[in-house]
Amino acid sequence: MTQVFVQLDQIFVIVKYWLLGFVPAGWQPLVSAIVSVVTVVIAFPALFALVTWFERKGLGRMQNRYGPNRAGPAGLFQPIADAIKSLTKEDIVPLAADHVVHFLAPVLLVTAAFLAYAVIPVGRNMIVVNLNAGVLFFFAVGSVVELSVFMAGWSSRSKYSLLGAMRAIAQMISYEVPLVLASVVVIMQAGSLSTVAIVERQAGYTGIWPHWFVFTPWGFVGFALFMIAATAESNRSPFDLPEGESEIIAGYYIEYSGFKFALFFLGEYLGMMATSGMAITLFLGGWAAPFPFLAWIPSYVWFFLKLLALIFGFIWIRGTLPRLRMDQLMNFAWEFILPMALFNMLVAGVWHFMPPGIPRWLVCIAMVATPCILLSMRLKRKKKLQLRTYQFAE
Amino acid sequence: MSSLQGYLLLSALLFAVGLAGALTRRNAILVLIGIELMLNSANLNFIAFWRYGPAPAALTGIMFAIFSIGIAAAEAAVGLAIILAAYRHSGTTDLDEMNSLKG
Amino acid sequence: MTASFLILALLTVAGTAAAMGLRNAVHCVLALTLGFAGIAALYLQLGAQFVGLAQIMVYVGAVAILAVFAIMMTHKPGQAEASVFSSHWIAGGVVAAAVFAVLAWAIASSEAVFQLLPPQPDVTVQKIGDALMHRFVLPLEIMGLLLTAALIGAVVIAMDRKEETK
Amino acid sequence: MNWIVKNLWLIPALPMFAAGIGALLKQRSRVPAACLAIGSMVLSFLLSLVAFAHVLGNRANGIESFNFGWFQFGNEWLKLGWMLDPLTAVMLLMVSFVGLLIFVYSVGYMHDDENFTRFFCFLALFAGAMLGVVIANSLLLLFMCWEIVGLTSYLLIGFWYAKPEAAAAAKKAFIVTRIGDLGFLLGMVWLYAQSHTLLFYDAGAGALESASLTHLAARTTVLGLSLASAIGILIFCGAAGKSGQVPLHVWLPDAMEGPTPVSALIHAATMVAAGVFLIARIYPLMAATVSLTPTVALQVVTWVGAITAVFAALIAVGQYDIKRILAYSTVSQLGYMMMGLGVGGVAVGMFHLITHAFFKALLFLGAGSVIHGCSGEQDIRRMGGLRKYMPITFLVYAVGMLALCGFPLFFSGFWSKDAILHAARDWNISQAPFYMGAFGALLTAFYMTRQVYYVFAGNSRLAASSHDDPQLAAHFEDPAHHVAAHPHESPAIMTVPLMILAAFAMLLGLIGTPAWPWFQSFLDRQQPILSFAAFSAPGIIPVMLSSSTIVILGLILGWYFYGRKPIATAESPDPLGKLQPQIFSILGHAFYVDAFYGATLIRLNTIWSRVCDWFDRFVWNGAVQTISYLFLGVAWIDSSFDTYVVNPSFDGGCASVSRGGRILSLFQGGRIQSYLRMIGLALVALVIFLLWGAKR
Repeated sequence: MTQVFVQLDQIFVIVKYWLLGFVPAGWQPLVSAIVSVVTVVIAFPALFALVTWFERKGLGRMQNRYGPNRAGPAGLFQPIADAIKSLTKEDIVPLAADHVVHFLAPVLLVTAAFLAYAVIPVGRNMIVVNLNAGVLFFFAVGSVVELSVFMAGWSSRSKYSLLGAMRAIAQMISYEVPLVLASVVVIMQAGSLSTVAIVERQAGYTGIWPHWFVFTPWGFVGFALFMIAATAESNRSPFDLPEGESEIIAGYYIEYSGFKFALFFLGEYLGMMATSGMAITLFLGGWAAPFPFLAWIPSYVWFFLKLLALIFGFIWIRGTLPRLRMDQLMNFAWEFILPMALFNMLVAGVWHFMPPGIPRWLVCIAMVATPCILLSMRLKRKKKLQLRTYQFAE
Repeated sequence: MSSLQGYLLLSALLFAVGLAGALTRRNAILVLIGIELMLNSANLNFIAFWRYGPAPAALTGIMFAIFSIGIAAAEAAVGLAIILAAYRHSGTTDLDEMNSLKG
Repeated sequence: MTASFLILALLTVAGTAAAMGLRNAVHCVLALTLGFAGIAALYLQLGAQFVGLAQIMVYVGAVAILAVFAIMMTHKPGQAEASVFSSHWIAGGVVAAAVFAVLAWAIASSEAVFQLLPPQPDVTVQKIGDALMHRFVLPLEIMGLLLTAALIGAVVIAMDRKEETK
Repeated sequence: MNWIVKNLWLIPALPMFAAGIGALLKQRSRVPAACLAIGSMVLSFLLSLVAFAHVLGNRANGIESFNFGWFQFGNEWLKLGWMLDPLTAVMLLMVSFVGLLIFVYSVGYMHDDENFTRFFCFLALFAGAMLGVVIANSLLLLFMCWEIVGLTSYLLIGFWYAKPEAAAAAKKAFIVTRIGDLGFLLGMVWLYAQSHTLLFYDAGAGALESASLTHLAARTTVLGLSLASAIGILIFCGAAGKSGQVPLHVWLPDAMEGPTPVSALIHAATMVAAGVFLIARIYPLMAATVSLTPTVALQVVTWVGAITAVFAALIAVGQYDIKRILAYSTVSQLGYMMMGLGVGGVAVGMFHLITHAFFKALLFLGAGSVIHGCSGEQDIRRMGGLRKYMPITFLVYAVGMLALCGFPLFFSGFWSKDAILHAARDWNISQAPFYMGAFGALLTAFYMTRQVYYVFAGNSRLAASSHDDPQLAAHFEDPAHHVAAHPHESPAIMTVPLMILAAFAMLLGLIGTPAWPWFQSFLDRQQPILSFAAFSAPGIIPVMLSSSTIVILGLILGWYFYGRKPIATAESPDPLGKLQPQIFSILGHAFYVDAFYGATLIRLNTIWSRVCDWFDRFVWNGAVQTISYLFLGVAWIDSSFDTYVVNPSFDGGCASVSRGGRILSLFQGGRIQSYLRMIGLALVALVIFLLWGAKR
């Protein structure tokens, strides 16, 4: 019986090796790499299509409308229709635009987004390449996104897009630091940068309670900070100033149309999903089942369930919260999230060196709670607003 | 021609390119970038020697590379800040016009 | 002298050369990122994974963006640049070429280059961390100090002192 | 060794520590300062009690001392130390107790002053230094504390440095006492040269112990003096300076410019007593002789004391400032003490010192209370009738006055003065000191009566007083003091110490009566024996009778001149002055001693400086001028050589150098890239050089 479940769990791996059986030995590494990449490149866009529909439906429900409901059952084919539309649309490039860069920007974005999936374990033994600096790789690739955003904004020679790009870069740089710092705590505990190792570190249960990092004080705070920073990284509401429709029409990809626009869209959602996947890997035990008695369900199922849950969280937030102002955004990043992340590292150290037991919990919770309260009080103070100037956008 | 020599030659070439940039460009920022490039070629040398050196397990080359990357980052930050200040002062980043220290 | 090395080398040299040669400063920076990425790839090929990824993070993620910002801030829309090259560019190019020639000669004529390739050492992040924390802890601390100082210094230098200029 | 002996240093250390803390306090923190000083003083007083009890408990064993090496030079250790003997114990008790009372009193007296904190800091330091003087077992340590006492007295007298008189008085006190201390220092050095130690008692090796004393007494030096006497006289100069003996008494009356508690502390209890104490401390040295006749040193002390006693008393008759009168009376009393030391030994002098300390402190504090009540008025002609306004002050003041006059039987002054007179009568050199002392006693009674009548009797003349002394008045911020419609009694914190002192001034005499000479025997470490037969000893009764008659005569004279008809107005001349104007004016100007000093010493000084100035101007300056002209000539030759020989060549060199610099400066193009090019070329050159180096 369990044999079946194991088979079910490893089915993709088995299939892959069965395919590899057909190719000569010399080519196997290359082919296996190609196979994995292709899988990723097919699976996640499909998920992207699903997610767009999901988001529009969810938002519709939250805003008390139907959302897509024409194409297919409950508008389920809406994404396909959109894809066809954007493929068949005319691809307009502004005359003054810098054609090469204008073309390269979305490509680079999507490439980077896809690269990020290389180190995310979507299931037991299901990872494209298990680098022993995987997390670092993830962030390194993530930092490329900023460049592509800049290219998009700068190359299309439009004030709006330049403004959007500058906003986006400023915001991304500001939030990349806490993103990394928040994941550093996990690395401290797991003692490795390899995502697989991190996931294995979180395996096992006490009773029915999984050993996920999110269930520790520092882990919880880290998770919260990570998710906030991730929201900002992927330019989603409430941090969607760079593409705030009401302010600068669509931000850095205002001058894009047709397929390139779709690529940007794709890239953005891929980025969001990738960060969610990284969050799952770091804090939510990766592909592990939440309860031991549910372990028979295949690992990848768990992974994607968690992924969808997080994405639903994103959607929910987007549907709920209003957009921040630029200075609020920056203050939030530098005055709350960053110090909290640093404190959190301290707490993780304390947790590591204290003997297990109730006191450890109490001490760490206290150490997390006090700075949080103090900083939030500090943030709540009324600030006098002055004229905002963007020197770099003149 | 061993592969180490290849790496060394490559780094020499990068160094030369960076130097050329630093020597010929007008824009101070690009001069700074050229200097960054020279630093990178040095790093490449470190890594190459570490890899092909007698004791790779000592990680010395890696350490050197890491530290010099950090220093390069600091240098870039300060350098660009200085360029900004100079620009604010003299309204240009053209090195040919920045010769107020002429003896 | 593997094919991958040649490809990467070509990529890198092309990127850097473009970075040093193109007219448009922003293009230069973009090309430079290509060069940096190539160097990072070379690091990876040499088995220095950590350094390679750090290279991408620092240079592509930080330095390039910084340079772009600087260019944006110092860029005057009106002025049409006469020439991107300085007045003595020929002399500079000659000097650079001479430097390369000399270095190449040195490399070619040196007997000290090791022919054999020692076995690939597995440099886990763990090892690097241990080395940083034990053998190289003092340099690490100094580095942290330096970076902090550089951060503050950069902010102070670049800060626009309006009230003074007024 | 006993605990108290080992830790005797605590007694002076505590007030000094309090002073140190008080120096750090802020000006506003008045209460802590006062609490600190008084608390430390209380502790010192308790410790002194312990020490006294210890000495009282075992008077059999000898002097207990604790010595330690301070530093080493050559192979000699300079040793310091403290000691505990009856003399120390008594002085400790007296100083700490009177000091404590004065501290408490000054809380009330100074409560308006904005420098309250500083005042208590100084007071504490003063008391600590004084206690240090008392416990010192080494002449050096004694000298150090002695100098600290001098410094603090300077600070305290000049406490109201805004007043020019105060500043001048402080300077005067400091300088005059320095003159005396010079002798002290010389004597100390000489003593060290002779007996290789400055410790008094050091288990047989001390300077005041038989070994060195015999040595010192045997050797004779200039004008036939024995070493002991010579050194003793030198040290006595210091003592004379501190306790204002003629001719160094001039600073003491001026010191009245300081706040009244300071006057009390300086004149009654401590500072002036220091001189007497010093003589008592080194009495063995003074008295060391091979023959039976008293030593020259003691004779000097006696004569100086006697002269001072009469001289100062005469001056006191002619004074109008209430505090000056007391000051001069202090001087004369100190003369008595010195005389007592000279003729009768330690016990006699010390006994008068102790009693005098109490009643003179009482008088000064009473005077302070009067001044306070009259809001800063010090001229007795402007007072009067205060009996009605401040009865307590009047009563205690009367007690003090009677004690000072030595009114028979019930007042301490009587017994102590009587002891001195008795000793003086038995002196086998001459009888003159006895008669002088008697005359002094008469004068004392007279001028005290005069003062009391002036101040307390009659009706108030204060209304006529417009504050012609604004500086002094300025030191009472409280506006209530400025509108001095009629004087008022002082607060309890000032009167209570007065009453305590008054009680002591009366009772203290009883421990020194001939019948029960407890004090003397305590100092001599014998059991006192109570025998009224002592009165029948020859010479006791006559002396007592004679002195009492003298005192009463003085009182009557005082009443005759001042009591019969009260003084009408502030401007009405002094009755005695009406009688003998010129003599009285001489007295009023204190025998023109200050003027005399001004005419002689200071004039001499100015003349001498003029001479030096002239010498400078013409002799030295001329020499210097000629030399300088010489050099000018040389310099001229030199310069011509420079201009015509050196410069051209040098200029040529410079020109060529600067030309070269101009050429070089072409490389200094101010362009980074050119520098960078240079660096690149240098790199090329370097590598080529290295490679060729490697080739061969």
